[in-house]
Amino acid sequence: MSSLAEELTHTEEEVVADARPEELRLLEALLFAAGEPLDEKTLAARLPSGTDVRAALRRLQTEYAPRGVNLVRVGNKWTFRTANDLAWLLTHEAIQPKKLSRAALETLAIVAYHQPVTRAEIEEIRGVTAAKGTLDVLLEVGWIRPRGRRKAPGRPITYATNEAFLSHFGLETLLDLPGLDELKGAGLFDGTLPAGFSVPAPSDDPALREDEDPLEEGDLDIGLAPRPTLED
Amino acid sequence: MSSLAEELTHTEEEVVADARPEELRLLEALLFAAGEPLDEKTLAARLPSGTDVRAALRRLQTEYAPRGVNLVRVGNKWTFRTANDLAWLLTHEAIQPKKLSRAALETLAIVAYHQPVTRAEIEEIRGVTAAKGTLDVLLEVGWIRPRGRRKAPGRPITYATNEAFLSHFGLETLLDLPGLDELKGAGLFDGTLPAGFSVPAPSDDPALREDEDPLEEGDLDIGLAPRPTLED
Amino acid sequence: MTDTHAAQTTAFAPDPERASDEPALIVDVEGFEGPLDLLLRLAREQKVDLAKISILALADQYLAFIEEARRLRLELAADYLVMAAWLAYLKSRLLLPEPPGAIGESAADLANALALRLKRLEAIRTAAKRLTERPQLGRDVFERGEPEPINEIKRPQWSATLYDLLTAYANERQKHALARVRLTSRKVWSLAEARATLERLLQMATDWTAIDQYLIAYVVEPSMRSSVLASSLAATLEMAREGQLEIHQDAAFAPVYVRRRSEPGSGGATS
Repeated sequence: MSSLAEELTHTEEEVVADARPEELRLLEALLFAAGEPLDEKTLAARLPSGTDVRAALRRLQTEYAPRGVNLVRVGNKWTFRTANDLAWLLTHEAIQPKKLSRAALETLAIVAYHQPVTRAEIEEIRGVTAAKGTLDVLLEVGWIRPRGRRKAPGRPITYATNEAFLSHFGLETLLDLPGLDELKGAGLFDGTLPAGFSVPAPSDDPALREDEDPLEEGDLDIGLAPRPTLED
Repeated sequence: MSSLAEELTHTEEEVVADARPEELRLLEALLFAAGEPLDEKTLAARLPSGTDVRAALRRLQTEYAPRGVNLVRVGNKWTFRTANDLAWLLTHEAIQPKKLSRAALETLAIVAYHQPVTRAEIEEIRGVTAAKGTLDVLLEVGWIRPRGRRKAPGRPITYATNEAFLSHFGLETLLDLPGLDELKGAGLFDGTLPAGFSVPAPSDDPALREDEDPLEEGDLDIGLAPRPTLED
Repeated sequence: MTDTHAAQTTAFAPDPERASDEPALIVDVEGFEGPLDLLLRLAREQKVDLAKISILALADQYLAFIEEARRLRLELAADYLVMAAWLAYLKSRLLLPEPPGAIGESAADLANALALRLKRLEAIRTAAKRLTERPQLGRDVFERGEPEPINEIKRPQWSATLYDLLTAYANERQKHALARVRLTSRKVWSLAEARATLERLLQMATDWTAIDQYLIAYVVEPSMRSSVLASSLAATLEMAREGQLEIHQDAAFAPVYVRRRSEPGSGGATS
């Protein structure tokens, strides 16, 4: 077998698979079995003396470059890693069925009917003051979105439902949400409602209301916001 | 990529890098990344649908055969391993193996070559009546498993090797057990053994033999048993 | 260390005169993995092919070994002693001519069976040896030292039906529709406010007027209604007592009518 250095100076045509130097086999075995990246000194100590480790590493790197596993340098150490473009392959999505808590469901329903609605307004309707956690859950689930800020002291954020919400509940538009009469008809209200009780008819109109300002830059970064990927 | 890279990925099949199917990249990435052997079903689930996994595995196996890392089959699973001839290189990676007593090793061999086999049959072959301890050792090491009950007085448990055994000794199947042909050829499994004991070949076919009953509930709780992660 | 190290004794029990504190010398037999192993060892000492071994000679050697062990008061496991008994029997069978018309296996059959057992044990030992000579995982061949685990991303799939949603909404609204009356009634319309309002209103109305009409015109928030009614009624009664206005109600729970009293002092309340 010709020396590695010589071989690398040869034209490519002369290199055939059978002539693959033994040190490449050794190197790949060492790097494969190692529990951590190895530096050239360590590799040199384990390989037969006289091996041009640097040249062998370069050649191995070139060999593996088009493969699903690449030889990469991390600091001054070397290791095999899955090719960057295949990271998706090592990701496995497991569907985990989950039920919304009752509080989240109630809050979602209020956002749906009363949108655009602020957290304080939700709390007023629900009569509890813990809407933040459930709003965060709903933002994460990806069924609601912050849509503006109310022109009011504190400029609270207004929330609305989104496309994913409509899609999940099989609604074409928010107008498909049943009104009071339909809810009564479905037996969901038992008839002892106070006079003047009403159920709002929410609108899909994305235009901000008169009492709303647009969201400001940064509003979507404060953890209130859904992951951009969840909303599609 | 330079033509050098193409050159280096040549195999005896005259495949150039550009023509190397993407599924080989995916396969090698999956198998390299995994810490344990993967079965074809698992691989198929991660690869583009319609991929001929078996063919791709065979091709990858051929590609890697001359290398320092080989693709090997263990039972019905596949994994990359360092080449058999490179043990000398990797001594620093070697872990102190569990030292099996001669009795345990002999018992293991009897289970491997005669499976499915009962404790009484093991004792008969070894000529000693204390196989329980060594069976317990082997169960603990995790190379054998109880697999059924012999349809015979006392309904003794039958033992077989498992996938960890194949994996540890680098066997594709039980038919790769060394010297199996000679043992069979010598007729040593015939004649003096109880009826139903002489078998054409050891088999880990999960289907129970005619003279076996399934294990019962509770059989796996008696401390003898490995976790019920039986073969799949 | 071995399977055979059991401190049992059987028919070949040690000399009863042996002192009980005398240690059992079991060292010599510990090297053997049972009587078959011992037989194999002895056979190997004959340095002949197992197929050609003389079972008779082997039996003699085995029995001699056991005799020696007993003489030395070595404690032997039952397995060895059972084998000794069997070999003694076999030996006697082999030495005596077969009785004519004997049933069962001949002595030669028994000897062959023993030879076969020895061969089988030998074969399994060879197999065990070859098995351990194979490249073993973690000793000779190695898995990936630094596996890259599959990232399991648990994507929650939320299950909620439109019915769940509507039920939650209706329950919530219904519950608080009632609760709110209590809640907001605490936001009372004070008597002073009620009185000031009434005084202003009564400037405008000289004829009998249902109190509700004034108030509904003034108080748009429906939830305040009961508070407004209560406070204004109290204010009305107070003002009537002071002689500023007159009150008229046709029946209990019927609308309450009030009017400014034109002549102070002559008013009365009907209720």
